[in-house]
Amino acid sequence: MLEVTELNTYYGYSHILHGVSLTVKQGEVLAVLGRNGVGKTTLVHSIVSFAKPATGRIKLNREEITGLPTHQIVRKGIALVPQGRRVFRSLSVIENLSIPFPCQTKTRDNSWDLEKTFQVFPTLRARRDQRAGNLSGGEQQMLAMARALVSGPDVLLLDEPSEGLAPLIVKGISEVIQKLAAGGMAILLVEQNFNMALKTAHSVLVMSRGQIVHQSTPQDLAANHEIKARYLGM
Amino acid sequence: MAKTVKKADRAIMIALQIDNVDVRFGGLQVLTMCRLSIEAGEKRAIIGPNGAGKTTLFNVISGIIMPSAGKVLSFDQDITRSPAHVRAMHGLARTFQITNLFNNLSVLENIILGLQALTSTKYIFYRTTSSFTELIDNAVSLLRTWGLEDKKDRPVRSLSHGEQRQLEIILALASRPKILLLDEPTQGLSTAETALVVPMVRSLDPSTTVLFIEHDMDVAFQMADKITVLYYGSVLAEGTEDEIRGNPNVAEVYLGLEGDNA
Amino acid sequence: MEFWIIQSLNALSFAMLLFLLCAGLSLIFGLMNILNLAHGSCYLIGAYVALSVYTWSNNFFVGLIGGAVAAGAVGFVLQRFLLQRIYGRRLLQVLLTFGCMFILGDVAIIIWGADPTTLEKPAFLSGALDLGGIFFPKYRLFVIAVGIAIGIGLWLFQEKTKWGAILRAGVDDEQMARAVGINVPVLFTTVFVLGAALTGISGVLGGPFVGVYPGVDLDVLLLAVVVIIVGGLGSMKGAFFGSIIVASLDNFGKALFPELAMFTVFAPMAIILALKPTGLWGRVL
Amino acid sequence: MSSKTKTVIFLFSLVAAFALLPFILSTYRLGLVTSALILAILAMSANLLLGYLGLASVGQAAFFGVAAYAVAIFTRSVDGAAWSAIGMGLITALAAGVLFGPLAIRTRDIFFLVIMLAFCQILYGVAYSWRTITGGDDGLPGLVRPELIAGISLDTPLGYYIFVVIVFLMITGAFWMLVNSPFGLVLKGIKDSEVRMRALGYNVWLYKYLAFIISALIGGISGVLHAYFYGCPNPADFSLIHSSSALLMVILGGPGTLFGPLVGSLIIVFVRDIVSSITDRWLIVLGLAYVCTVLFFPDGLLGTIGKWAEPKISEVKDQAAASTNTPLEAQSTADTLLPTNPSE
Amino acid sequence: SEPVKVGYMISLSGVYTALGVDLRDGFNLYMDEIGNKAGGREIKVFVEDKGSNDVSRALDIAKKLFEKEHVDILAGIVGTGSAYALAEFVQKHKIPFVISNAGADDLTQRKNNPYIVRPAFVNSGGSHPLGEWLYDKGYRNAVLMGADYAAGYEHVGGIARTFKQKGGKVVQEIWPPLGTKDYAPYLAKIDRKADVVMVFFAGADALRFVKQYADYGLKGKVALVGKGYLVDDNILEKQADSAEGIITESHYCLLLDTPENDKFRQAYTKKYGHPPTLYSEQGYLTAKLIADALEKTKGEVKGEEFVKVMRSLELKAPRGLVKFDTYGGTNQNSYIREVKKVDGKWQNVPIKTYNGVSQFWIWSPEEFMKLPSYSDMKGKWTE
Ligand SMILES: Nc1ncnc2c1ncn2[C@@H]1O[C@H](COP(=O)(O)OP(=O)(O)OP(=O)(O)O)[C@@H](O)[C@H]1O
Ligand SMILES: Nc1ncnc2c1ncn2[C@@H]1O[C@H](COP(=O)(O)OP(=O)(O)OP(=O)(O)O)[C@@H](O)[C@H]1O
Ligand SMILES: [Mg+2]
Ligand SMILES: [Mg+2]
Repeated sequence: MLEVTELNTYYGYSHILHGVSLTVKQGEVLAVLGRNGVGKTTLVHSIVSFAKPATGRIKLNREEITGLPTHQIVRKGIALVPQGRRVFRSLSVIENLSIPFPCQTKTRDNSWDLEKTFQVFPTLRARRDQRAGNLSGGEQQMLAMARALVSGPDVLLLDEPSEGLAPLIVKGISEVIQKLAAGGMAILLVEQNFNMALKTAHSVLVMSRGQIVHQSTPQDLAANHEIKARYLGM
Repeated sequence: MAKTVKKADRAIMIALQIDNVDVRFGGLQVLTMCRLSIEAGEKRAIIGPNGAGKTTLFNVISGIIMPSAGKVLSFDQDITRSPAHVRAMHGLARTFQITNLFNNLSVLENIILGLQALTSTKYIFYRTTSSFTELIDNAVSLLRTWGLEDKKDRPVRSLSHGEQRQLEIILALASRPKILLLDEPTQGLSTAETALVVPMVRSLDPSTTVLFIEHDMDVAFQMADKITVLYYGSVLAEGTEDEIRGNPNVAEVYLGLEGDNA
Repeated sequence: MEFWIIQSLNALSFAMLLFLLCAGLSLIFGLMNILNLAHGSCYLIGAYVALSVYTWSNNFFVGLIGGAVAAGAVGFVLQRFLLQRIYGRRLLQVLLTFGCMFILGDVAIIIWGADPTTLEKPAFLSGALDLGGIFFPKYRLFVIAVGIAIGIGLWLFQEKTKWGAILRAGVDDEQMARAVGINVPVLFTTVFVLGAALTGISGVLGGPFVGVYPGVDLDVLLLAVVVIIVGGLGSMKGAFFGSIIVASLDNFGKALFPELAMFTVFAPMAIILALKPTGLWGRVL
Repeated sequence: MSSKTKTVIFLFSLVAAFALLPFILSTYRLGLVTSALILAILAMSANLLLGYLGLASVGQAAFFGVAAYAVAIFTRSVDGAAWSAIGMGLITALAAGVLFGPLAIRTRDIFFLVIMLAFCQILYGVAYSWRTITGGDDGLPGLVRPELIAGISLDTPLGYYIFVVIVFLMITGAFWMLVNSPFGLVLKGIKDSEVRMRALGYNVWLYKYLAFIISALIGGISGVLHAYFYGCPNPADFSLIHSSSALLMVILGGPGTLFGPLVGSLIIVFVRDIVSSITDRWLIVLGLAYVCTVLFFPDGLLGTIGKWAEPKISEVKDQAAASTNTPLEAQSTADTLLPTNPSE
Repeated sequence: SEPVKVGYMISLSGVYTALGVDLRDGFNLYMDEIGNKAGGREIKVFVEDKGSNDVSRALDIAKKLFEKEHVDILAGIVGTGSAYALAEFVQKHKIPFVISNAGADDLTQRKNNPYIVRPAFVNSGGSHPLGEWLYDKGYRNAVLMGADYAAGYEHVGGIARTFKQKGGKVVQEIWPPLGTKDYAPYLAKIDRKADVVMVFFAGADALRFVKQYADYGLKGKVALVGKGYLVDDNILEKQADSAEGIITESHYCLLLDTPENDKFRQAYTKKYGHPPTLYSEQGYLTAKLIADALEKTKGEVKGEEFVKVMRSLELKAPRGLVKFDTYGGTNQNSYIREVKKVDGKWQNVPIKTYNGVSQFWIWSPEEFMKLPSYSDMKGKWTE
């Protein structure tokens, strides 16, 4: 569903991504792990065109989307939960959820509505009319996820969604992700929380210095102490 | 699982006491009759679901929010109404959940601001900062301790997320506080970087009182002597690691049913 | 009694005039966080063009449309080619729009000359209406009505439609707004043009009242800024009630304490700001 | 520090340039430089607030005008006391700062801008309507430059130029010291994050207040010089155009730089002079100058030149700033009208 | 030989722009007529924008003209603040100073200056005959109303003084600030006992005031009279109906039927495509005064001497015969005019002429200057 080939991205003169390729299939959760600053966020940003890749191609449902402006990419069926939440601070919770542009996806029935969202995140219902900027850190994270879901995307990009969340909620989110995948969504999950990633993903990538250095099933990674020590500092 | 050297010969002093504090935002009651008492030198973790009021509690303690009822005492002194900077002068320092540094200043300048906060140099306007060699040396050596010396002239905004989180903590430590509040110190740090924070806190002067919020249970249990669980603005449970792990309420509202820490 | 009725009506009509003058500024500021100092220039250009069109067509309402279109066009150029390059940099926006005010003011002098002038009100609105012994100019009643109508319309637009939220989202985090599928540049240009056109309309409606002359741009800008500051930035409600407060203080101040006339606008504003540093109905920015 | 040696070298060449100017410039041009220097001092007072506290003031003329009037009024009522008249001017400016400060520093960004504007307008009103003291719209013409030290008259263009240069250099020196002192560092810290400063133990209010008063004093010095230069304080000294031009000079030169205000004021004064003799519609050219500054030198002339000097680092910095979580956050010194403090 | 250099400083930006443009055009018209030559010397004119209210800028420009261009004569000036400041400047540097517009009384009265000559008007000068005329027309109870600054006090005060002297009464004084946008609160206050409102407003203020006066139904109920600026020729067309019947006094009148005025009007209209205003005429006369004086001195300009020569001239101006007193002020005609429709166009039609009116009216200069100044009289007229 999402296909990234040979991506090279620069910030000014620094070469961040070195030929990254990956594929996320329908119904699959692909986790990306790696230490701080290896380029995980940059990868996500390159996909949604926040950062412009110098070379490489990105395809969504076999359609080339490389270089399109962000809002068009998003409307074609990608949603982003960014690192650091980035909810619209001055808007109320309900407003945050009302503005995303519905994705024009043809692949499956993925209609989301507020009701469904509130079922997953009941706290948000209680905070409906509160200014998002005044939400607690964790509530903001939930809102960021909810905001991504309401547009009904084919592909969901999650950049450290468990950051700052209580264990119970992390667990909840992990379940939600699995459910979404089961419903046919393709999910790219960037995580620091090793356990959560392993539990959630079907397949795991490890990044180091802008390159993919390891790809395997979660179980294999869990058993691979060399990779864990070398690239994840565990 | 005692992790500190016991200071049995020291008379027990209460570093921080929260007395029935209420905070409300409009119609929303965020803290309700919240009580907490922390001994000097104690390392205390605050955990609790998102939105429980942990950060708000920190804001009350550090003077950023005034409670609508209740009292905050520090070493028997009532500081409920003192402005933030006065509390800091009393030896209270904090970090922020969302990184809050001086982005356009260099790393060194950030530290200097932390160091001189409690000295009288901060009002001097007839000498250049760079002429205070002792101050600079202190700042540099502090950075050296934390392995950031080579970044000292970089503007803070060019540091990586992890380094900024580290600086956030160093800044709070610079003034040698008696009471240190850390709001999710490891949030956003990778496993490797998190591993640096725990010893850093444990190696503080044992008389420093540390109060921290944490969602990573491994970290919380490693760093804390005692843990308080906040739930909907009041204290749900308080105790040692084993007591908390064994508490079914905590397991239900916070840890999740198995209560494991993987 | 008659004194109070007349003065209240005066205050109300001046209030609605102020509201018309500041609505465009408030819209652009409230939704896009841009302080458009060329606001007065939109007024000026709108009024002058309307005057030319009106003279040519002999129809007030055709003039009105002409003024709105012209001011909107100014807004388009300003936003699309200049402001968009310095997105989010407040101080630069101030400098840039201030510079544009100089340029447009002088261009207007070149085109329309420097004589003070005014728009003729449509015939059916001239003269006074007899309200049970009290004579009150019809045009002022018209301005009151239009002001209230525009106020309600804008309030609905900003608070009750998704538009307001979308715009504020774009202001909060432009990049994220794009990431939820909003075409931010087009959106911003549209709103800016709308705000400018609204200001142009105010130039046409206010024209018979305030007049058009070199320097009116700065006069209008100052009044509008005072009003939206008193009312609180970014809220239509603030702009509306701010207008009423400023106009009432000004009107009754001048009527009752004429020696203080120079201070009836700015002194209350300073006091209000000192008491409530974000204005009366201000959104926390 | 290399930037320090650079500053010192620059300062020396500046002094040398000032010493040379009287030999190469005509009396008229020298007068222009004098008035640019006076405006530069006013711009410096705005720069202290803008460049180091992030507060944009379009009301610096309040202190400027108040001092100018005080000098003239004092000179009229008590004669032959030049030093005390100057002292009176400065005290009045200081008093205005002390008085307005508590009100003004409660507000921030755009509100600060406007409350300062309001002060200015109120003083304009006072100057305009209190005829018996201020001369109303005609102002107080007839202020003659004093003989400050026996035998040295300031009444010649050269004499006054030298006097202004000396004052300017003294203030520049003091300003440099101030912004490089611990006090100055605190101001920069406040500009970046007020909440953090408070949490660290700084009395933010007090610092802002002190900075405001210092800025008032510097504005007052400029006002005194202005009063003697033209000899005629008048309500236009409080005008919006006047105060905003001080702000514009700062932005033009580069906020938060030591010599930005000087560069800005020299440019504006000379551009205005040259263009206004070429065309009547010189405001168009001035406006274009603003627009071009914004488009091509967004960090002010000095700021932008500083960037050219070190292109690589700046590019990285820019990118880093652009990628932070708050893209609206100030990306450079020129944007700090709205310091976005994540005040949780 | 070297040309005579004249610095002509007028307002081409800010609120006085309209005046400045007309002053310039009138001045240039005369210079064209004489081919920029007089007294055997070429005249070189430096036209500079001095801004509108900014005294410092005016001084900057004066310095520029004097120090850089080395002008022999300074002329122009719209606002009185600049004029006072420049009065000191010209005295210090001994330059003849021809004021084309600024009308403050004291420039040629209490603060007169041997370098000044003012071929324009004195604020209160033309007001004096108007006050008498109004009393003679049967008005008895007056409301004074004017922009709240020195010019307002002088223009209106002049009318009030002679009106009161004859036996009229002032029942109310109202002084709205300059640039008032909405006169409604003041209009609503006008004492209905009054039979006449004596006003001074100019420019955009006048435009607004006259329209709002009519809007509030006062037109035709309480007579509106004032100084000519109220219904200046450049705004009268816009005021249209609302100005009907307004009586004003001015030192110039477009409709004057004299050979000088006909010639001037025709030449001006031909050159600029629209009829002149009183400012155009003032600019024209400024140029004529300088040129005639040069003729007389054979092109020699020597500070105070030259001013003396200018003051001694009798000029046949479009506005009528203009002479000067020893203070540099004018003796000139004063026209009472009424707004009427002539050939489908609104015009100020002269209805009465006072010849050779002195700025001191019936008083001797000493007597007059001993009377309280009009600025001091503000607020005391009802006593
Ligand atoms: N805008 C930028 N300009 C320059 N360098 C940048 C920029 N953004 C990121 N970098 C650098 O690029 C590298 C990769 O950054 P990225 O944000 O992708 O890391 P990450 O893997 O997401 O790390 P984390 O786990 O801390 O979020 C880092 O070294 C960072 O310093
Ligand atoms: N200024 C405010 N206005 C209104 N509500 C607020 C404000 N600040 C916080 N809240 C609400 O108060 C509650 C407690 O917030 P707080 O930030 O203390 O939570 P927290 O325990 O730190 O949560 P987290 O672990 O997610 O950071 C939240 O529900 C939040 O939405
Ligand atoms: Mg990242
Ligand atoms: Mg929190």
